[in-house]
Amino acid sequence: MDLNYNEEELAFRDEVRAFLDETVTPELRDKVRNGRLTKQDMENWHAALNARGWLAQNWPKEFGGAAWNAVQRHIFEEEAAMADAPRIVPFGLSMLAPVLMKFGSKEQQDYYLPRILSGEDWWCQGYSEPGAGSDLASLKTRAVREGDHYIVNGQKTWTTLGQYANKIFCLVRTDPNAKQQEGISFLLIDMDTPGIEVRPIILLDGTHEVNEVWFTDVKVPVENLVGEENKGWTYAKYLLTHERANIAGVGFSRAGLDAVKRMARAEMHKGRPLIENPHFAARLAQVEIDLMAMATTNLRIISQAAAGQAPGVESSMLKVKGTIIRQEINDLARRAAGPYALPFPSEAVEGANEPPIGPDYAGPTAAHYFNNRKLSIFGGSNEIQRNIIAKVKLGGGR
Amino acid sequence: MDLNYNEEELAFRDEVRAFLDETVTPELRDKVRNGRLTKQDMENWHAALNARGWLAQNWPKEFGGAAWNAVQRHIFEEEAAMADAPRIVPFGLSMLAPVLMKFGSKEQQDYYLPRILSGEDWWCQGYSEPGAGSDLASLKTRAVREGDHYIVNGQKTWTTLGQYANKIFCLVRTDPNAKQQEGISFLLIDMDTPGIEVRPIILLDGTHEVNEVWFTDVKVPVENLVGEENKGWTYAKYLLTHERANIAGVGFSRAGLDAVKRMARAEMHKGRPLIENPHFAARLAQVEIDLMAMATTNLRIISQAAAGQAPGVESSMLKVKGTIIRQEINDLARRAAGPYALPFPSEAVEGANEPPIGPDYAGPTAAHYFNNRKLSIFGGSNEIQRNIIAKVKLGGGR
Amino acid sequence: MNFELTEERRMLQDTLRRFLSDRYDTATRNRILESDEGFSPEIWEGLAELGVIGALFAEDQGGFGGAGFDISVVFEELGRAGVVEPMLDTAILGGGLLAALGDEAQRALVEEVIGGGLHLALAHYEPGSRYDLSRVRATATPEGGEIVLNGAKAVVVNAEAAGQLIVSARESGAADDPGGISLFLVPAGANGLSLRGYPMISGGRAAEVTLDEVRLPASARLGTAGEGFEPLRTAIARANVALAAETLGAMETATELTREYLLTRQQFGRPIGTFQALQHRFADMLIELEQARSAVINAAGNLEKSPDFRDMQISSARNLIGRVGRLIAEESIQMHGGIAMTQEYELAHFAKRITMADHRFGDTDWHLERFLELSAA
Amino acid sequence: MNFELTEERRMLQDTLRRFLSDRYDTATRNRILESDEGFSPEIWEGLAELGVIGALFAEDQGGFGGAGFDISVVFEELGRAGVVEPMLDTAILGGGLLAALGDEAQRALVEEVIGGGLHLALAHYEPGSRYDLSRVRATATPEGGEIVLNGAKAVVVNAEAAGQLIVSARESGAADDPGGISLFLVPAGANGLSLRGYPMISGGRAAEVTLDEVRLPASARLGTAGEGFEPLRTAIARANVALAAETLGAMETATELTREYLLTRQQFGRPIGTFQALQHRFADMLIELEQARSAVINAAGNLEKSPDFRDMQISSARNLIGRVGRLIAEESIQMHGGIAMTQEYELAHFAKRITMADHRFGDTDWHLERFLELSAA
Repeated sequence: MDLNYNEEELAFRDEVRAFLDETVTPELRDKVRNGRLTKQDMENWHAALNARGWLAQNWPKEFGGAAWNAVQRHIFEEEAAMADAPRIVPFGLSMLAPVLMKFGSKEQQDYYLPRILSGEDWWCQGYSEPGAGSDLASLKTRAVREGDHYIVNGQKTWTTLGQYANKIFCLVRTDPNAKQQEGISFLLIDMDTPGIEVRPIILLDGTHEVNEVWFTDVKVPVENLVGEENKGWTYAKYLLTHERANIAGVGFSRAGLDAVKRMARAEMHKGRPLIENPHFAARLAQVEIDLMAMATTNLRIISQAAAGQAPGVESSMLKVKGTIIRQEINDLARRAAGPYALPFPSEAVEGANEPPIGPDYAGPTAAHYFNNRKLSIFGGSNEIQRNIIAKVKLGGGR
Repeated sequence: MDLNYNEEELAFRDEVRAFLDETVTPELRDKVRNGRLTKQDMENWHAALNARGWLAQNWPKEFGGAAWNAVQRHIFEEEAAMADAPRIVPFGLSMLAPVLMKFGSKEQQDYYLPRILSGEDWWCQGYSEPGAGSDLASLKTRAVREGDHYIVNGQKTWTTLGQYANKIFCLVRTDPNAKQQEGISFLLIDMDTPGIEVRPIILLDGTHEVNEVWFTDVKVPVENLVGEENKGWTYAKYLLTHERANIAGVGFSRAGLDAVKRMARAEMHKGRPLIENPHFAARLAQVEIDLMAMATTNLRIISQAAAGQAPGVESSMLKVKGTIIRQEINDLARRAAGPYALPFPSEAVEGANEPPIGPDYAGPTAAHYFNNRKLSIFGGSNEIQRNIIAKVKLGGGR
Repeated sequence: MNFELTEERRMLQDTLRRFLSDRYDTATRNRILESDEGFSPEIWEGLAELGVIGALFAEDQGGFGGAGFDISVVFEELGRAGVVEPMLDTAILGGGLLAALGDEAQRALVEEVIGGGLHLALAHYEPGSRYDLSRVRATATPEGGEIVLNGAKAVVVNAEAAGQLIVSARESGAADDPGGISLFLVPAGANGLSLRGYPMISGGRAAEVTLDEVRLPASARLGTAGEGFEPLRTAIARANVALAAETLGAMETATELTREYLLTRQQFGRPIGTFQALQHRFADMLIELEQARSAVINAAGNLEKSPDFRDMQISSARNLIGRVGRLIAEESIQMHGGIAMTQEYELAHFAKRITMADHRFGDTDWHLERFLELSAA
Repeated sequence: MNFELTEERRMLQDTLRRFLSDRYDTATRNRILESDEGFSPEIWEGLAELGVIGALFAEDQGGFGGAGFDISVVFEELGRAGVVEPMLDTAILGGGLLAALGDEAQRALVEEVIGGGLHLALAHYEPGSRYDLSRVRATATPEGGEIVLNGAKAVVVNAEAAGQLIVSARESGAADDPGGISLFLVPAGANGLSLRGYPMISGGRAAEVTLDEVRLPASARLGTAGEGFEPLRTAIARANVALAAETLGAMETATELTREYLLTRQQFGRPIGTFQALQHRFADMLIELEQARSAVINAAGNLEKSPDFRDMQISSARNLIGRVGRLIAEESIQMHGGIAMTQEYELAHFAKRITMADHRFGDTDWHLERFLELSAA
């Protein structure tokens, strides 16, 4: 056993750090911290990574990917989070692309994959439906074959950044008489096809990051079907395993913990920095201790993955513990901000030329706290993860 | 609303305090604290209360009871716990007696009730069976009518203080073909009937407080049947509602909290009393705060009961919260004891003439901690209580 | 011992509950939340007409209540309905201080408050003071016959709507001394008084207040010079009871919304309320909700006791409600799933009210520490 | 980065697991628990023959291991089997100090330890010192060419079986000074040494040790006069890794017993493991068990780092394992129900081992505080 990175890994980390140092400007970092990235910011980040050859980290080289191993991906994710770099928008790169590579036609691969790299296409995800929740396979959006088109009707929801996307990959029901998980197909759809309407969902922190997407008699050419008709559930599940990369969010938690510490050093409580208050310090230390252990759990699983073992129930464990830790850090941040967690200034009040209300770190804390309640709900709720764990560990009989 | 006792209640409390002051000697108090009461101690306490007319607190006056209302009973229970008085052994007095008063024959009432008061009979409970657990109605002990006797075969378990008892009240199956909760009868049995064997169960803290009771062709006269044959489940449920008196255990928690504070004032941590350590103090304060609230919840329910409203799901809530609080206090006590929680001296090492190992308060803490894990298991586990709460609050549809 | 509400309070509760259930539905509240004022003058008028404001003042102050249980009854109802109108700031903090300390002229304003015609705000906490009640760096300096105020006040709730601000400033002593703090009545629009207003994340509005050579007549002083601390402490104690009760009410609604959702929402072919894991967690929510109810009773019922005992009970309640509030807000959201993440669905509002209550007058940890100080004494 | 055990350690693990699963069943353990010695000399001999003791010492000390991961592999297995034999006290504490500090004659004893022929005990903590490592009030006074020890030592585990006790005593400094503490090798039966032995609640035996004018030759001193603190700190660090790993092993068994019980125990006509509320709680146990495993890896893997960094990692692990241990011990008992309350069923033993580990070398809170001190530095 050796808990330390080897020389090669250390060298790679230094490369990553140098890149981040150069690319993540203080302005960009502040936007990330305050959750105020624009579409342009995200596109710029995408382009910068692409220019460096680091955009498609998990793609094989033949498709223009970096073909990093699990440890390299982990190092990048952790360093990027610690540097408050933007997240890479994953829908095309890490979710659709693996499906196309494995199940798509040569034509689909040749057409779509380069456009993902170049940023020409911004993909969004058409999985969830209202009323389906964690029961994804109960989806109702219908696609009926008419000649060389499918006619799609129905509604998707929780479509992240759908307002920026020009493409959507969708699960649709092509055989309404089949059992629930059969009769589903996987379609690629242009967002500017007539009959598609994107309606914003405003989240409880006032942000617009998810959408409803409505389909009314939307004509989709049959060549936009991925793989075989009615086999979409297989592709969907394959995609979901890729959704789970970086599920533990160790880097985000470390960055969050650092932010809380900065705040707690600045905030004064009874004439001493809040970080010296034993009650606050105790909660902070416990989550830091939990994170130290989870970081090692994460590395253990990553090193198994690097050795070719597929992570099983461990992903579910990391999801649950990772979200608990991140949400606890969000809670500590909100508390550290004190009364200045209350203001909810609009851009109008606190614009580019206006100073923030209270200390600059305080403003986003409550919004982040509320927004990140999603972590334990979306992407397979923590209840679903516990079901999976129990099924694997208790389901097998003796 | 008025959170304070009225004058009458205060006067009653003073009376109770005076009695306890006089009756609970320092030797008796130490035995209670260390969990070393003998059968004789329990009988003496019983006799002292009976002499004062305070033994059968919830019995109506016509049966020789004190006929206290809910507030009076609460005051006594709380004061007795705070004074480290022995508990009243409840099996005859508070469990069997109400059943006899409501469902027993005149002959049974006239014969058994005075013997309970006098202490001539020590009753134990034949409810639980191995394998039944929280599913009480699945009991298997059989009673077959033969002439003017029942022949009883089977096994009971978790029979508290059965080693001291000369009588046992039993749930037995008299109709094996009836549905689970039907076909059960309620029998009164002499412990010295041939065919009864009591086997000790040693608990994880080394104590002998519960037993298995085995029945092999035990002959029980039919006049020992309470009420009607096959109606025993009704009586059993009625008895269980009485088991729930003082379910919150506020007095025990207060006494336990005081004990932890005494310990934490004596124990030194880095040159200061442990009670000044902010981490320990924070946990102590939180459980004290929880207890302050639960004491009021308890009084609210008691005052509803005194006004004639039957407590419903509130008993289950008090059971769950009450046991969580008591167990947390046990945990704090164990921690306060530090390394001296480890010794597990037998009477031989630490006898009447030998000083204790370490501070006198430390010895029983770990044993109490382990023993009181039972609080959330016995008497309807906390899981069963949560089922009950959910059933009442979610079961009704809209 | 008696846990029954008096007839008068029960009537007040019923009337207020009916009014709010008629007039304060989700659509109305969402409109109010997005309004420029941050509250509804019509609703305010309605509350005044119902006597809700009067119930928060004693008879000799022109009201017909004012005790701990009057406050808890009113605020529990406001909390149940998710009301964002600044009752706490105008009536409890501002009105309470005016009624307790005012001379005859100042006390006349209380009548206006009760009638619904005047809003107030307490400008006391400062940037950097967090929740420390005695940390006042704003200064009050005599100049000629006048008093000149200088300083900055943080997150002054309802400042923009207030016709008068009650401003604390130091006449003597070091920055943390309880002694030397005075209170002044500063009319809106006074020279040198400037506000930078903003909405709050859980509804309502507040402002950063700057005092730059604000000149007041000596008659603007409220109560005795340098002795503002104890009255402030009492006002904050009453505000804590109000906030605790409001949070209790909001938790009741969050729990009830969750109950309804568990009964109606289907997943995997059955209502999610039939899943035992959720049932048990819901049972825990109900248990803790009863704990919170008892904590409010303890705080309200001891509001008229000696200051240290009173504040010990209050900190006990706020600590418990802080912990229970987090549980109930988070579990309610989690059991609802995605729908709870949307602005539109009303649970979001209640979760925010519950959570952000923890940022006024001391958070959960702050009250734990305060409890420790006061219970050790 | 590499999380694979070396071939040697994997073999050690396999051999030890097989030995214990053959030789240390519940009946055997219960017999040992009730024996007068509190451990089994036969088992001890078997462990020595297997090389388990040798694995805890470095090659230059006569062993073939001694690193953090050697300790964690051995103790995890001992914990899994609920072993009560005093490996921690004889080999890690006693043997570790002898090997680190001993002169040639003293180090010769290590060979005896490795061979299984000698037991040791560390008599360091004192009545009233709780877990404070530098609080030593026992004194060592030179008299003629001899050293005279006086004082009292608390809860000295394995004292009765030990052929030699390693006793800490102060040669200079105040009661809490790290400086001035020396270590001495005191043979069992020395004049003035008296033991009051007793069993411990989680198995094994300890004693209160009194030193009344115990006269030793100067050669009995272990290491440099007055400089015992840092070696003690290292020995306790190694003991903490051992204890953490042992607790991890015990938690694995408690979890596995619970898993089996959930699958087999029927209630209301079905296995209780089909009840979702228990499923989810069991899932949480598994998640936390993995956390504990990682904490042990962190502690063991950093055992050879600088003292402050090492101890920060160790306190992190002990704090986490204290919290997880409580969860797993309590949840295992609760999910089992009544059966877990009996002495006879083996879960009781594992629950006690897990819980009472919190009473050696600092409890959960103590390590939290220590982590805060060391991570702030």
